[in-house]
Amino acid sequence: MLLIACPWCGPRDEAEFHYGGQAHVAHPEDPAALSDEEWARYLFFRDNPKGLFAERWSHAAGCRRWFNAVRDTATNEIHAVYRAGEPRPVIT
Amino acid sequence: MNPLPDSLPDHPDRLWRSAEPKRSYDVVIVGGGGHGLATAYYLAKNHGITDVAVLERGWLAGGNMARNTTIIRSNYLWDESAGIYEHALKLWEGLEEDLGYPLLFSQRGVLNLAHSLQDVRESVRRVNANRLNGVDAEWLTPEQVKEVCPIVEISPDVRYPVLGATFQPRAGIAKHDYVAWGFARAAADLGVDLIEHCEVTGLDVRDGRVTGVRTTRGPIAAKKVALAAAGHSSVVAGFAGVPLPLQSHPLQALVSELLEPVHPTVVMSNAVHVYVSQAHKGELVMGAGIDTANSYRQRGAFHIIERQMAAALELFPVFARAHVLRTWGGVVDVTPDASPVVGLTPVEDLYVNCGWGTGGFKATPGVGWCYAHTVATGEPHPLNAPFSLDRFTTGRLVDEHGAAAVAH
Amino acid sequence: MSGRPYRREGVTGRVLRFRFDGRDLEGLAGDTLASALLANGVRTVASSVRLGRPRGVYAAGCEEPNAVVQIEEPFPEPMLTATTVELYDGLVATGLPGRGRLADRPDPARYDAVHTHCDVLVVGAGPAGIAAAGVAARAGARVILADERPEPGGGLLGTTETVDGRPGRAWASAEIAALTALPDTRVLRRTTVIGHYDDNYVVAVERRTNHLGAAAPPGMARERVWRIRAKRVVLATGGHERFVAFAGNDLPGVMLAGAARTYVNQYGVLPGRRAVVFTTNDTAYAAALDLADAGIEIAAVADVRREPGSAWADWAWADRCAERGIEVLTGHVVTAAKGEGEVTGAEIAPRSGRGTREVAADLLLVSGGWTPVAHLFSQAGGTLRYDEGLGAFVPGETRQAAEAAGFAAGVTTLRDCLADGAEAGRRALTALGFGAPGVTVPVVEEEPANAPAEHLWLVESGDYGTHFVDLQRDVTVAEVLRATGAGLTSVEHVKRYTTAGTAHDQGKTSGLLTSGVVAHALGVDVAGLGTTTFRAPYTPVSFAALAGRDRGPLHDPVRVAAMHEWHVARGALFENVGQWKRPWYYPRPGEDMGAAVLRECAAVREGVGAMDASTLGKIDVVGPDAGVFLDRLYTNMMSTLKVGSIRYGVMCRPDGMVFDDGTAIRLADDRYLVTTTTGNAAAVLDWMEEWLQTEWPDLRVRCTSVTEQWATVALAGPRSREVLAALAPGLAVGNADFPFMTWRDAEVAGIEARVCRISFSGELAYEINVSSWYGLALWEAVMASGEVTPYGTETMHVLRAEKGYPIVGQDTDGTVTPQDLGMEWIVSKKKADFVGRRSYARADTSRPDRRHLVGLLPEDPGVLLPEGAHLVSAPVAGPVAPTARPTARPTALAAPPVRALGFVTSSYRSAALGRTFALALVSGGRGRVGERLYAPVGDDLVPVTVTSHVLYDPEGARRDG
Amino acid sequence: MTAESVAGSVAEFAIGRRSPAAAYAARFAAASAGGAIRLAEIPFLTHLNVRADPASPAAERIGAALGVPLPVEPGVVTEGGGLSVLWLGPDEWLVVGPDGAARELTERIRDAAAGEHVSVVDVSAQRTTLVVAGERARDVLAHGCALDLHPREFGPGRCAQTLLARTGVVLVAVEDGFHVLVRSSFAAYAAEWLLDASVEYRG
Repeated sequence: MLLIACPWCGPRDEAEFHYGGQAHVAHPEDPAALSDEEWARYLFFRDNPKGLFAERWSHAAGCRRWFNAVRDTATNEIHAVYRAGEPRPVIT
Repeated sequence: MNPLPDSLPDHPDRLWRSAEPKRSYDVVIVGGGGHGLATAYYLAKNHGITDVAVLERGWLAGGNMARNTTIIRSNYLWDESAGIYEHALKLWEGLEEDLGYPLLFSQRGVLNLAHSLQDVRESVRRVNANRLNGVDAEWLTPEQVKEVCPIVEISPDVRYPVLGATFQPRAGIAKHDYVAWGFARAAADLGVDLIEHCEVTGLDVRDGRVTGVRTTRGPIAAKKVALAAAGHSSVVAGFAGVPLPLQSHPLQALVSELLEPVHPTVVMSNAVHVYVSQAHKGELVMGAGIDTANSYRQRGAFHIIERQMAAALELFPVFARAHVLRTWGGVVDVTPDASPVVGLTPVEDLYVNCGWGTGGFKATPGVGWCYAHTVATGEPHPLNAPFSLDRFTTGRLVDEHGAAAVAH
Repeated sequence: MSGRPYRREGVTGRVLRFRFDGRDLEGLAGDTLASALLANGVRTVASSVRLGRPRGVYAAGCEEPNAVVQIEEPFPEPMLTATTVELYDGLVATGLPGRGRLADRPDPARYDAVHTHCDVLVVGAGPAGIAAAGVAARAGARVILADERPEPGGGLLGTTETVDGRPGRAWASAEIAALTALPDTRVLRRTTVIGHYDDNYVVAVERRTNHLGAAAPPGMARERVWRIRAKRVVLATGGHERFVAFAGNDLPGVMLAGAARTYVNQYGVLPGRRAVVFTTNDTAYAAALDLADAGIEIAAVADVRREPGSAWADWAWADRCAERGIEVLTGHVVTAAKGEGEVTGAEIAPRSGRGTREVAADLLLVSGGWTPVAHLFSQAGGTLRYDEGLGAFVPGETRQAAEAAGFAAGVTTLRDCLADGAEAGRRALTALGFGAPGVTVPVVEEEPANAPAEHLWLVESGDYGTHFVDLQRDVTVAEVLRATGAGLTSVEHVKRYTTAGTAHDQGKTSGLLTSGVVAHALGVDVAGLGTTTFRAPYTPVSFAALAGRDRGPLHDPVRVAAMHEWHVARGALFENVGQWKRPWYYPRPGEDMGAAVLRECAAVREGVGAMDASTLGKIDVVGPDAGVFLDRLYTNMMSTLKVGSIRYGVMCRPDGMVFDDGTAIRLADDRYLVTTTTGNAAAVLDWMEEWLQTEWPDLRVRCTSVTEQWATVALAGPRSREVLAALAPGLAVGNADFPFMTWRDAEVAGIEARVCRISFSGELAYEINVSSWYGLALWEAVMASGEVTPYGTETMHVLRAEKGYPIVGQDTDGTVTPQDLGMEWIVSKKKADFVGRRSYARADTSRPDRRHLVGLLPEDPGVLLPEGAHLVSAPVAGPVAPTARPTARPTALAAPPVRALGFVTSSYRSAALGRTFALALVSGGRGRVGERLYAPVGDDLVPVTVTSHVLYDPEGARRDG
Repeated sequence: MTAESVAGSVAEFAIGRRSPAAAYAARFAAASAGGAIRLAEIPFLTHLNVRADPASPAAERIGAALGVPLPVEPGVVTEGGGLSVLWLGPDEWLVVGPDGAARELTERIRDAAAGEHVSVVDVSAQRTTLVVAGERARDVLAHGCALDLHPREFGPGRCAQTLLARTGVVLVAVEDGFHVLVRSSFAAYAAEWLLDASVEYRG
């Protein structure tokens, strides 16, 4: 049970959140202009690194806001949380 | 007080000797789990390719092969899935003899419970699909479920009553370590090098063709490289710049202490995320749902175990005072359509076998057979051809999620 | 009294009666089952799992590898260690051969869970833990101190040491009393911390009534799971003593030295009369002296070290032994425990090997050194390092806000453990910003300085067949050697080969020993070999405790609508739809489901029926960009919908597959109310929020769930208009005034309502929405006429299927596009984009052989196809089963695999059609209308004809009444 | 059947509203008898869901119109004039008022919004309010609520959307305990759960 710091509500149990996978994957501006390969990449391919990962969470049982976190998938340590639309912070 | 019969057969006095890496091989298999070992075995046995190294970053078969709940079945919905899993099941049926190793393969049947009208529809659909594919499958009423497994609670008054179940009599369990070691010993006997504590840290790709691997024990040249790295497939394929449609998640399981026999079969309930069998020595072996967030931590969240226990006791009230002895987690690689990826990659001579999610163990001999064919011939075996990477571009998925939604 | 012979002089207490293996025995309050058995002279408690060898009590705590028992009364519980079962009146237990029995009746006990938070969690109420908790709690921190035993003190309980001038046990009790009095400190006894998870989420299990036996208050939770979120954790978990592998080291009468000391000091029990001590370190000397002082004759101490005192001028143990006339044999080992069924002597030999002698004894104490309990630290992600002095792995680094203290951290003396604990408490305070309080460390007596231990794993021999390394799994050195001989070099492999470390005790006494023996066999360093992984739980925990209260009626919430009680009172049967209970059908006396549904269907087609439709998801979508937003999510156009009108819509995922459907009601220029399927209500709201927040934050739209704000009665049938007119005299209900797919606000049965003219049956129909407070009132008003037939979801399903309306999740499965459903008309060609649009241009979504939704008519109108039945094409090759019936149709399938063309998604008896029918997804189905297909059902092949999926009133003539 | 006959039968029928936990009144009272814990339902309160840009002039005007500012600090409740405003999210509030105030309050807020993009939705019947009070209230909730309910962390004036056992709730700390705002369809579950969780604390 991770403790995830919602940017608004503060630290809450993981059970209150929905996971949203990789962050910063925008819906293509003009899907019709994409090749099948490019569209498949958007639909089905997401990064899956072992290490730092910028990912989306929604505080589903709380304020219902989507936000982003940088978490180390090898240790589950969350290095940063930031609001949707903000750039990914640099983790040193 | 009588001692229990020593029900487990002894392992043989000779297994394998961990090999030192050579400078080059015809085929390097990355990942010394069940799939990697089975692939090596069938490369040697079926295709006469014995200049093969299996590289394992830890101890052999110490990943998901050592962490699964050992369920074997082939009653999958889609023809493509039934094809490869049924091929595997047929191989399982002759595997002890083939490998000369006691695998404790026990065809005690698997029940998949239905708890809602929608579950019933999907279950009957699957039974019918299975029959057309020659997979043994039956639909059982709650009373018939009780006959197969008398401890299942079939009262209509529980929150999610058992409305019936599919039953595959030929399904069952095996002992995972025995399976892995059986393949390992047989492969080693055919000349395959099993190299432990050898982590792959890079793939050498020249002009679109893979030429070798870099490891913590030095570079190894290879004519062909076959990935079988399960939860770590994304990481390894990433060394060659090959993206895979995978997400890695922890999956937990647990065992109880040894108990007198109470559970003669295998019961799975997707609706409440429980699967349970009683292993040969008497311990209850149970699997839980996966953690939703990506992680390579071989450890799941505790609340998932608590939920699993609540669901398990709804189905099996007699388990109340059994004890959880040990919990553990594996890392499973899951694809968008819950079906594996087995085949070629955009990099020549680099092959991929991944995305088995929670279903990898049961496929072990089948995928080893087909993947070996794919690697040996450079062409997908007909049974794994539908599981190409290409399907994500065409949209021709093999969607084993079934209907996820509860609607109307 | 039967217990007296092995009870220390002067020990008294309340007498408790119990039964073990059929013998009626007595013990004293404060006993464990193990101490009571020892006090009764019971040596053999259980037998071993594979070899059937007799086994006795080996330890005094949760690390016990041998004395595994089954509780029979008051309620069967398998596989408890006698050393952790507190004795109570009426306990009935039996020894187990390593395998327990489950009860065959339901467990009546209650189990629960509780969340709690603290600044500092201290695990273990031994000297280090009490010191740590004391420092933190007195500085005002919120502290939890959890300990697995009924009494605080940890290792102090088993010794005669003093702290601050008081016996250790008394000091611990007084400290705990003082801490308990602090407002924000909680001391949890009988509470085992079983798991240490990420972010200092720590799980403990408290045993609350077990020790009370029949006196347990009814209704009190028997076990409680504590879900603790701690800012800092101090792991003062102490250590476990190891034994040494020598011949017959499993015989009853062989016991860990520290355990024997505990039995003597804590329980006043004499585990034997005459003891031999076999040790690799100094700690066993204290045990020997305490036993001697309790009247047990110490026949000899065999110390593997050649001259422990030589390098240590102040090594006082030899003198103390000499004072009591105890012979110390340095440089000696016990080569074998002697005896048939139990220890009658020990074979002692110098390490040189010459001069073996046998010493008579009924007790053989063994100490192979102590292993810090690093389980939780390791679980928490901490690394372990090998400590040469201890010959064991001790906590190293961790990323979590946790640290080990006391012996768990590798600190050995009482004085140092107290100081280390206090320091750990101080460090925790500092980290939490409490400042740096002064720390007073309790005063202890001088202890003799310790000589270095020698790390001996096994006594060498020609035959290792009874040199046990894992007592509970009956694993001997011989088997470890067989594993290494087979080529295995990893401890994990050896564990799996031999099963060492996998038993009930999870290798607490055997884990390191196994590593040591493997290292010995391979000729490598145990430091480099490592141990197997520590996994939760630290000690076994009952399934029921983890399930807690989420059982029976509380297993998963039951969601009900406002009219639920009415449905229950009228004998409705219910269908689970997600968490909702929906009325399935309302059988009248004597009716089965088929009859009830036919009657309900006929009522709607011919008269008027009402259904509780409250469970549909409802979302208010508000804002100037609401239309644009809905255009992007639905496949069809919503922005062009007029205020006052309603439109059906389908929502797809980006992959183009149908995700949900429902209606959009335009309430105002900037306001829609959209409905979703019952099961997808939350998912659709989440979906909307996800797009708005993460993709289209520029859109001025806000979504609010109103699912339960409204209760909804669907009124359907040709006579629905007159019923509505009567209920809503102020509402113009004529077709022109209130056309199809529009809505009106009105008073219905005196209740403010929004009435929508929509139909899911093809009949004239209305959905009346009121505040859910009035849902029951509205429903009762509708029913009050006695003319309206209540109908359930099954009838709704039949009626919609007759019209070919799909149900998402039943007629779709995540692989179906709107086009597959025959709904090209709902996929906008005008819109530049909507979610899923791009996917229709992929190769697979334009295949002509995709599965289409079609109707099926079984050729025999009385045959009902099972939902899920598959469809195959025309006659098949292969042997045709003999059949008595004169029929030309095929009756058998070809040998598998047989290609399926599709399957039945919905199948019903239709009152309106006077026959059965089905909907199916069939490959290229729309091109097969009129074609005969076959459904294999059981051993039969049922011929069916493919039709349009719209079977009833295809012209739509009935919707206007 | 004629329209008149239907109307006639409706007239005989008493129109009444019913709160989601109405069936639990007696069991709540019995559970509260010991004094250590008090369970009750407060039915029919007005609940308005208000969504607006917190930094907008409209938000300020709405606060002024209500006589209670829309709290901008997460988890805070503002109170005044018989109303309380609960922070639900950075642009979302729940305005709680007395029974029957929905229409008037909605208009007041819409007027204050004056054409700016503000969403006001009457959700009075979407949730009901359960009282969990008394000295053991915290202990009862701790069985299913993972929040730290220590008075220093979650005292009067605080609110949170969170989980209680297996249902979502809006939890509000009040002087002698808590208000648990639960979705109407989950009210029976929440009531059963609270009755069960309070078994050891009924004193």
